[in-house]
Amino acid sequence: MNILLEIMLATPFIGGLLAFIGGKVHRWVRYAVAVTFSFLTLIEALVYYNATIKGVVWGSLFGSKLVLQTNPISWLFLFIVTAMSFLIVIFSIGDMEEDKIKLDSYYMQLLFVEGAMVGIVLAGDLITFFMFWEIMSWTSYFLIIYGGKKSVAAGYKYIIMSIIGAYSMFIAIAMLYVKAHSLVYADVAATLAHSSATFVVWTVVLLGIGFFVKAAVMPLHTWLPDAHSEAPSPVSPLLSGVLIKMGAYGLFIVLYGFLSVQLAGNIMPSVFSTPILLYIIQWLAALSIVLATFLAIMQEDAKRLLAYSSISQIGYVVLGIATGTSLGVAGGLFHALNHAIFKGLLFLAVGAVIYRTGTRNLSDLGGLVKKMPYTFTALLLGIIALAGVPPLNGFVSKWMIYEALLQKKEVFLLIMAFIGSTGAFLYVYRLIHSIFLGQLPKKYENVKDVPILMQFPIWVLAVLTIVFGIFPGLAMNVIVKGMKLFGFKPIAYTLFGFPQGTAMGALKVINISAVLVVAFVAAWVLFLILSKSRKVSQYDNYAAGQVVTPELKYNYSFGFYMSFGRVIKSILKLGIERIYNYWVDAAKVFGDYYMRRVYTGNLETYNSYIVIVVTIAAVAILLGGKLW
Amino acid sequence: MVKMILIAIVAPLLAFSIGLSFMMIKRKVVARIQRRYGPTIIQPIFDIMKLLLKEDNISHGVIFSLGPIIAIAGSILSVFFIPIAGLNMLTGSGDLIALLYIMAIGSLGMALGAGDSANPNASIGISRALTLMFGYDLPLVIIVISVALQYHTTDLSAIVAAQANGHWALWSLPLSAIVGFVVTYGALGEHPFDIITAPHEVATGPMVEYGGKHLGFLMINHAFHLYVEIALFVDLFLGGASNIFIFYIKMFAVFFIMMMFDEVLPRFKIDDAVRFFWKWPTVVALISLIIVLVK
Amino acid sequence: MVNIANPILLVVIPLFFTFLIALSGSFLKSGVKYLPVIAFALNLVVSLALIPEVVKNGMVIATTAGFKPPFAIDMAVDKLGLFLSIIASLLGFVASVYNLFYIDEEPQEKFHALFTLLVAGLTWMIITGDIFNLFVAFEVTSIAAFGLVGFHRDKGAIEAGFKYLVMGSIGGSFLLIGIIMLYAATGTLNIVDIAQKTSHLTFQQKLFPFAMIFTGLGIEGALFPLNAWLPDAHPAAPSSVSSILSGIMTTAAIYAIIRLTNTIFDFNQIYFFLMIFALLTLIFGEVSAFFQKDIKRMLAYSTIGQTGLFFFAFSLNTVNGLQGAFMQMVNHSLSKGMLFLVVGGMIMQVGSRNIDDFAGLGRKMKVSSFFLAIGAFSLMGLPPFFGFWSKLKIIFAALQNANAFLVASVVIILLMSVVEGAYFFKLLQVMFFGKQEKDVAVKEASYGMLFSVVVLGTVLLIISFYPSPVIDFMHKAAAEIINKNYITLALKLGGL
Amino acid sequence: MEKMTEEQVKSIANMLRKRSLWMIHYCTGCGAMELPPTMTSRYDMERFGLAPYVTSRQADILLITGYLNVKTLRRVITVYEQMLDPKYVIGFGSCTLNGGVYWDSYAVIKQLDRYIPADLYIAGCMPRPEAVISAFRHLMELIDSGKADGYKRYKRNLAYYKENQRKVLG
Amino acid sequence: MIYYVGSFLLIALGLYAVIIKKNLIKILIGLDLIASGVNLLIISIGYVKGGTAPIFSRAGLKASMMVDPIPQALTLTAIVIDASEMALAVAFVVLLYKYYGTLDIKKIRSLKW
Repeated sequence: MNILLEIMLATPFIGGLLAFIGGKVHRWVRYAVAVTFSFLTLIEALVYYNATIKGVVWGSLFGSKLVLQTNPISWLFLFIVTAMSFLIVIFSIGDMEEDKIKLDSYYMQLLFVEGAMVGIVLAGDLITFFMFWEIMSWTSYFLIIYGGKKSVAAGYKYIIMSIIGAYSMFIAIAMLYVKAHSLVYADVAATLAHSSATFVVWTVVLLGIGFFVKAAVMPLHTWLPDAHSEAPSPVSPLLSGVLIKMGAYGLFIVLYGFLSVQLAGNIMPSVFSTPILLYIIQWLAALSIVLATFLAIMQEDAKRLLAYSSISQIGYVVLGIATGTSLGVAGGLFHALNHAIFKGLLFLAVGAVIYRTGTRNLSDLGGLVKKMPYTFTALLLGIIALAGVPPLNGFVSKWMIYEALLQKKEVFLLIMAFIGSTGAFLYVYRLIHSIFLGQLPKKYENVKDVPILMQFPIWVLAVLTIVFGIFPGLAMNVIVKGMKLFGFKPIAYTLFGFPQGTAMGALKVINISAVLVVAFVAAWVLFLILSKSRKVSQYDNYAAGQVVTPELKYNYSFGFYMSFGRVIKSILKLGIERIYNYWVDAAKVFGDYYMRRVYTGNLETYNSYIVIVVTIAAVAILLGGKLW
Repeated sequence: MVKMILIAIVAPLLAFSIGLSFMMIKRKVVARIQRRYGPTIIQPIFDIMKLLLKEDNISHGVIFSLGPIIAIAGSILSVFFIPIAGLNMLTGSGDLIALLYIMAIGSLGMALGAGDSANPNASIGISRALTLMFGYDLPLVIIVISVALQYHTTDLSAIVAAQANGHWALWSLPLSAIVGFVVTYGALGEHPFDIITAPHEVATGPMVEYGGKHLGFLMINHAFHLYVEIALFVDLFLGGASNIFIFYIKMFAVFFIMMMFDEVLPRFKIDDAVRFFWKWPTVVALISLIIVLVK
Repeated sequence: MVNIANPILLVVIPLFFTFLIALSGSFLKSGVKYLPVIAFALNLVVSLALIPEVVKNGMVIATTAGFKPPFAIDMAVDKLGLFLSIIASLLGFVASVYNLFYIDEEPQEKFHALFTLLVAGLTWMIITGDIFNLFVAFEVTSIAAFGLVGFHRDKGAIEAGFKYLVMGSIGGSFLLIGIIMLYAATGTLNIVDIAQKTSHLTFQQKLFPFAMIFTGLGIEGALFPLNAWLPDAHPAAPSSVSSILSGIMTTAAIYAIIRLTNTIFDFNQIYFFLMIFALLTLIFGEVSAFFQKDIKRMLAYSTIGQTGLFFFAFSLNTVNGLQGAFMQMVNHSLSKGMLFLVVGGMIMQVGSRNIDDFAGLGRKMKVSSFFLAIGAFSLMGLPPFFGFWSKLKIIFAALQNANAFLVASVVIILLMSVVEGAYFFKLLQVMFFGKQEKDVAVKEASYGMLFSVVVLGTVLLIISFYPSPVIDFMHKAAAEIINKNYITLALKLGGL
Repeated sequence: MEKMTEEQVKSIANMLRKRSLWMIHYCTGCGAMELPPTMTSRYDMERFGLAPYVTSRQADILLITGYLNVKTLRRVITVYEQMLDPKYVIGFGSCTLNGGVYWDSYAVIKQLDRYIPADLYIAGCMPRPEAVISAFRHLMELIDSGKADGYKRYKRNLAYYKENQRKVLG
Repeated sequence: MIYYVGSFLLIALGLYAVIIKKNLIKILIGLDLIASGVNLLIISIGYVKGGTAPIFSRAGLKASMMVDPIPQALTLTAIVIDASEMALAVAFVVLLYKYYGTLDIKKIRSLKW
């Protein structure tokens, strides 16, 4: 049984190599191999449902054991990784066309990223974790830059920020290694339990920077909008749905696997009964919720909009995880799952639209609901889930986070979380409106819905939004069981929601949805009784008597929230990215300047360097080996 | 079981009739404020019936038709989560926070349908509606949080119960109540926040392409909407009621005061409306919230 | 049966072939190019044959001319020397195979003679047990390198060669001064013998020769600010030569510094200064590399940076640090050697050294660019390549007894790694995803050239995926050096 | 029985329709001047359930307030066709009857009824608000008795109307 | 002692020439001066005042009176190396003059940064 853990880790890597080799034979061999191996990984992952395995040693390095493990929390993320990867592989077959771009290594990279993420989730020690973390970074970099010319710059930004984040983690890991000489999670936890507060804080902060870069929490998010929007359509959901969750997973492991709320509370002051470190994380998360929402509202590019939305939603995940209460952490973890589902769905659906229309500029699209009804319906479910409207899944997890914050009386964070959710209405509506509603441009009159290979993953995810929305207990089974292992008090839950007492109110999603369905049916019946309506063309439209012709663009989609933009102008001006760019430019100028002063190309200068060194040495000798 | 079904049928009808009665009264009262005679008291019924009985209806597509239906379904759904007169209905299945989002279902459906009408006026109207919603949501959530913290629960029926015997939140949280009153204007799209439908600018906004039975449905939905928003205010701040008449009286009082201001106010520009909501109501609500926190 | 496990052969064989090439050039004509291949194949066999001996005894010592040390010149191969000499032989072999297809310029016999001499000198420098021999090997290497850098005889090559020559000969003079001061103080030239006699010397007496030797070797070993010749010379040289220069020469020079510092000059005060040198080298190398448009120049600056990195690890003066330094040396030699070979093939196809002209090569020269990516990843220290393990070790070692300065240095190292990532990824993205504007007919490099690349790449991949033998070996080697086992072993085996 | 019920439904519907007439706020000529007093406090047409509405989809009455030139006619036809059945047209002022003072203008159409079916005309230049209200009352009676069937005529004689429209509009 | 001072003066002079002089040939002369200084240094280390050549076959010669032979061997080696280096350098200078038409080191800086 335990050997399967290593097999599972190896499966995607082997599959990737085989897909690469098989692709030389025929492209369908490549597809078959990729689908088979990603499906195998999914099956292997499902085997470990609710299992807890500790310490499968698979090697050792520098005296620290390399360990694999799994527990329900890992399983949750494992499920996200493997299921999403499987669906994305299927979608890729439909979406990535061989004749447009060369795909020699695309599936290899895809499976490698999957394998790396499986490795991260299964890692039982920090070296394994870090190793797979880095592998994930560079393999996903190659996936991002499959998206064409612009994506290269985006990928560059991504990989540089990833490396910075990873090295920040690296320092923390090295500090821990030096202190404990073992990086197995349990040993790390034991070490931190007996360390000074400064050490703990530094460790957590340095690790946290790494996770925050990947999870795109606000001051470190600047790679995400570019990378997510420029990446090829099937890669964006992988990045947004799965990859950034690794940051959340890492944060969870660090905060509750290594530290614990009690421990953190012992060594640092508390605010609102939260250790100050967690409180700061909460604020960062809340800021990214609000600011990213504002930015998402102002986007004109469908994928960029979704990318900013990802920042905002991952803010909820981090906010939930950082609350430190059972309800909040469970909500955060659940939201990670939900966000993977609905954001994956949205990116795939938008990918389907891009596949058919070739553009993701919102103001160029419109009216596609008549042409792509299935994609529309799926995307509708996705945005409802994203906006946190019952009865779909996004609502339940957000509700849990709100209640947890309310219980802790962290009202300002709660207000920000609420605002982000209301703002989500704005941008999701903008998305669906500009793509599917409004006037259909003439050039898209012959657009069809996407092929079944692309429909399938979209609809699987769409069904999952409903399933996890109405039956949150399914996910809670795993989460609550896993959290018990991390020392959390289990929360009470039912299959359909949460009874009174868990939070400050009760929730039973099945009732909401049942009443909604009944009310809907009643209204619909009334509607049908009345005289039938006749379908009119989109050009038969009120325009104060003006005759609308296809040549006339009679649509409102550019600058949809321009008036709102005026309200938040001062906030939009802040521009974290500009600050970064400023410093990078300054560093470049400085580097160039000194280089021109040092490597002048003049031999005399070079020779004088030798003399300077010798002189310094002579001075050192005269001073008896001391320069100061 | 029978009682449940009975409630399930009666509650929406009750809500509708209350809402409708407000619509009736409003037409008349507004006319009187404007020194007019005004229509007959049951004029809204004529309007709705006429619209429903139109011989010809147009549709721009399935979503266009679904819009009003989802809107009504969402409104009916929210009716069940607002306790009236001792009837708690579904408050055990979804608390105050859930209610805030349940109330959004109808708007979302409406927005979808309006969007499908392929008319830029509708799009502008929706854009304004959502922007305004973003605007008033900030003070709204703050006051909701204040009330929830005041009574240590988010269960609306518990909040109502805690306000029994005249211990209204209006007395304990007067600032929040004032803000809640202002927010209700925004939520109902009344003056000065009727920027969404502003007929002279965007030709009734989202409803621009709706006519016939669709428009009739939207008017029905408006009745529900009136009921939901005002009933929520009454439940939050005026302690609900033990029987339906007192509840109606309280609602009527709120609505009447609203109308008094309503018709004499001009219209905000949309960004000014947001700025307004994010300025004074937010500040006042925050003060109230801090008072609750400190207490 | 001749015992081929004799370190002297490592020097003698290539030297012999050097003369053979020079002599036979006139009548063998183009056939002369096969001679270096034979020489280094033999060398490789010899160095591999040394492995069991070294593993068994810890060291192999061979003496010349029938005298006993310290009067005779001796060759001492311990674990580290063995490893480096294997790499030197391997790189020499691979590069000479590469030369078969790469060098078509006349005079061929002079190139091959100098090339063989270069590698011979480097091997000599690594395995010698005598400091004057070190100087001679240094000068042999240098002169061969001067000639090879100027081999193309175009404007840039001549200028680079001249600058290198001036700086190199100044360096040689300083090295000689240092050696002679040591001789003056101890009266012997054998390293082990000196090591035993330096104990009574005062710190300043030791410091003076050290400073001179450090300056001399530092010029060759690309330590800032003595490395100004390097970014000129490496690009100017033919790529196979750059590969040797970058892969082995800096490593060998740093090896010599490590060997002498740890064996002869037994002082702790100096390491702090060395660390500053190392960090400066690192910073200036990496940052300058970032601004380069010329790919070989970029790689040359990168070499400076890498040197700084492993010199830093050495200057930690702990077993772990030294182990990290050795691992990084191995990584650097293999990766950078491979990169220069790959790039050489690409330059041949593209006809330009400008990075922008490399656009789209990833699709046309798949094998080459694949190995270039691997080499770059290994240098950046991305897992699962060997560079990751060495960087991990270096950082772990640096934080072992962390003080504020070390933590700051770690931050600098990692920052510079980011810069390194920045320029390597820039290169990769241009190669794999850039659009070629010029319409150049680009083919894959010839199989012979690919062979060399693939051999190095495979070795790199093998040690990447099975790092533990190398890591353990390096740990032992580092422990031996720190614990001065070199002296005890040499004494036991008659190295004195 | 079935027929009876249908009749009854129709009469109820007509009763409802006449109590709630929504007028599109589309002003073509100078006659629109007379509408503000009709709407506001002095005469308050809301008494009869009349209200100005904005879009063609929502309205029941199309009030042609004054002369129509060729350019406007195109818009008026579009608006009329966009309105939902049942819909009514009132020609307002002499211009809609015979061109009024513009009887010899090449750009003004003389007789509204040739292009869209008018249920009712209000004579006068200008008709007073009293006359307007009287016309509305009259229209209500027509609706109640089922005689206001302009929209049916339009459908029946569509070819005729289209032909006339085409002649003018080209 | 005078030898030491002399040799270091030579080295310093050579360094001065290498750094300050613009002419390539003068730089080479500087290099040669350094080399000579080093050679002088080596010789002077082995020098014993009043000593003789270290020829063991001559009888009655005390070891302490002999000049140390090793430095002399070293010097020979060093001279050979210097000579070959200088030859190479002169070849370079010839080629440089061909390409740049000047011997001014300030003008020969096409490789930089």
